[in-house]
Amino acid sequence: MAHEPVPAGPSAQEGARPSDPGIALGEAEAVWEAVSPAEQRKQALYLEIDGWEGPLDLLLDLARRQKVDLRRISILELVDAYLDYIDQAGEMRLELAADYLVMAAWLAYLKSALLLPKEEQPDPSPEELALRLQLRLQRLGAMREAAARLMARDRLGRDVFTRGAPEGLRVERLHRWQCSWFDLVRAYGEVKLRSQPVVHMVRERMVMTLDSAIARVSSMVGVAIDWMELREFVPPSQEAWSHPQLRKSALASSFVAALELAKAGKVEIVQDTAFGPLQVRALRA
Amino acid sequence: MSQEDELLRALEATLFAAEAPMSVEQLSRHLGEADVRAALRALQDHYAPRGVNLVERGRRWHFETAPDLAHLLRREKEEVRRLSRAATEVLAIVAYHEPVSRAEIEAIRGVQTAKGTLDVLLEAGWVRVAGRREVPGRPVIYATTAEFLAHFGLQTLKELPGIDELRAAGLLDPVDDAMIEDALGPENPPVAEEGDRPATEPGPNDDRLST
Amino acid sequence: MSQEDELLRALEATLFAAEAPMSVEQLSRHLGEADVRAALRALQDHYAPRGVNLVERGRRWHFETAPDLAHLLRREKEEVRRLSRAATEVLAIVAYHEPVSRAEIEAIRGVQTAKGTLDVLLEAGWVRVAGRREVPGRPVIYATTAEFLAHFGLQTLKELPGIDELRAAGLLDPVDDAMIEDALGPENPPVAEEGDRPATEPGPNDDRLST
Repeated sequence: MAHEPVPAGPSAQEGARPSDPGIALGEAEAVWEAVSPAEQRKQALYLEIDGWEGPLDLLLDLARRQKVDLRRISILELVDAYLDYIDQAGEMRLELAADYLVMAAWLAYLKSALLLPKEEQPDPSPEELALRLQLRLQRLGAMREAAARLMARDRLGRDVFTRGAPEGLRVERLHRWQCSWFDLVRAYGEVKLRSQPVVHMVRERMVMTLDSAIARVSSMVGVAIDWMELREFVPPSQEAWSHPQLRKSALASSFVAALELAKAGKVEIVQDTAFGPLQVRALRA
Repeated sequence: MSQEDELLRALEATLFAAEAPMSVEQLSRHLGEADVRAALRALQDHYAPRGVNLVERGRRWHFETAPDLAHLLRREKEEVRRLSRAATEVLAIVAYHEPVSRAEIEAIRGVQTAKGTLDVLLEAGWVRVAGRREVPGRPVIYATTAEFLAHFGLQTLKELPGIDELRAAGLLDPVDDAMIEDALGPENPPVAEEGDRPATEPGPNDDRLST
Repeated sequence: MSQEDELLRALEATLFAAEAPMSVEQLSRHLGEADVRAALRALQDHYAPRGVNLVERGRRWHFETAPDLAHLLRREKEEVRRLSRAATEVLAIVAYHEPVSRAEIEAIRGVQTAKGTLDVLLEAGWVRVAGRREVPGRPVIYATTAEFLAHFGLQTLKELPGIDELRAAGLLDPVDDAMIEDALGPENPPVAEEGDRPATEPGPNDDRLST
């Protein structure tokens, strides 16, 4: 991991200055919140265990670079130290504790794997795990460092400023309204229509009632000797009866009348083909 | 860079970032008790021919857009917009009944008319305030304008179709039996009188259904 | 005054008055379709040594105070809201790896990223949703915004500190187990079944631990 100090711009804040250029995490911490370096050290997990004295992340960093032999680290003490840390971390960032847990767990796992005889080593191999952890830490370290450098840049609203009182550019929208003559006139028609008192009138329709149809059909069937086609019951098309609407009504009523009479056992109805002429005659006892 | 230049830069940045005009005293205090008067003048000279000027107003200094470029701050953009249905109705009522008050428009429309609707017509230049009616409350009355006539290609308001013509054009037809019979269709031989009836526009009726 | 000078003045006034950074297209439209590119460069050169600079951020231009004058201008009262450590990490990951999904962010961080962390960055206007990745599950992917570039004084993402070195070192490559196996090399021949195993990152397991 490259541990070049964060290039503190001429305007970098006191908080943004790396407190400990040796530790990537420390750098990221520095911009985290306005905490003094001393407070930060208190927050970091500082290990005093057999084989290692210093912050956990530094241990990891060194282990990664094989500057320290993990086999010499006491896992038991590491875990104890971690638990102590969590205990007193009461009001500290849970997030930070979680990160340490990840690191400690990895260290412990790595070490236990390394301690196993070669043939009993789990799959993936400890070497692979170590490499993975190393890559991961490298990537994360790079991002933490990048974040620190990003935060230390000359930032708008902190180090550089835009104009305090810009006049502002206004685009005034002018509407050119459109409406056609037809729309105008139709709108008036609609208003008029809406505001007219509404009168509902049921118009007298030209119909032949069922009663008159029954009377007419039964009397006509009574005098007929042979089959009569349904249409023959409709009154002849002259004068009032010439109106097509009335003729339609008469035909329909005659049909219903024929059905009523058939139901009463007074007539019989025959239809030879579908949609063919309907024939009616009186039912002779 | 010389020290004067540095003061100039500091002044420039301070005035640029300031949210309100600043007095000489404020500037001086802000810049470590420097004597800013000469620098202010120098800065003012530098900006004089530019698009932004440094100006002193009531003993306070600030940057502002050069007066001859003020038009850049406000740009006009024209948009063609169709009159809303409500506005069209109000316009029609003003045209047929002018001069009318808002209360009268509402009475004719049968619905309340939003203030904005009349404003749109006033903005469009088609309706004007034609004084007040001399009744209690002295309501404002509205009438159409010459622009209205021009837009709709009318010489006078008398050219607007009368109620009878509207009815003849089917614009006042309620949905009626004749329509239904028409719709019932072709098996029905056309009745003699039907041919005489002017073609009814299905349009308006459709609209009525949709309102 | 020459026409170019006039365009320069107009540009200067427009950019001074603008409340937000403006793109070349916006400026051109505002100034009657003028070609503003050359004028922008000229203006930038003119302002380079001054207390106020013209800068380009994510293809948008604005004036801001010179960075070396920050000590004069820093306002104690309204400090830039501090980001949590998690948020700064996530922001850096999005910027250096964009576009990235949340799962990818978590794979790099090794811990679960609280929903709120991304929300803070979205709310700050520094990160935006940049669509979905066309892989199973169609995860949402995130990228930075023009405001991000403006805030951190970057013309483009290429100016992110150290990005070239990080890329050269392979630290910005997608997380990939094959790489690890490559690195482990011939001394450690990959176990047969390992090749068939879907790439499991140590990350997700850690996540479970850390929650």
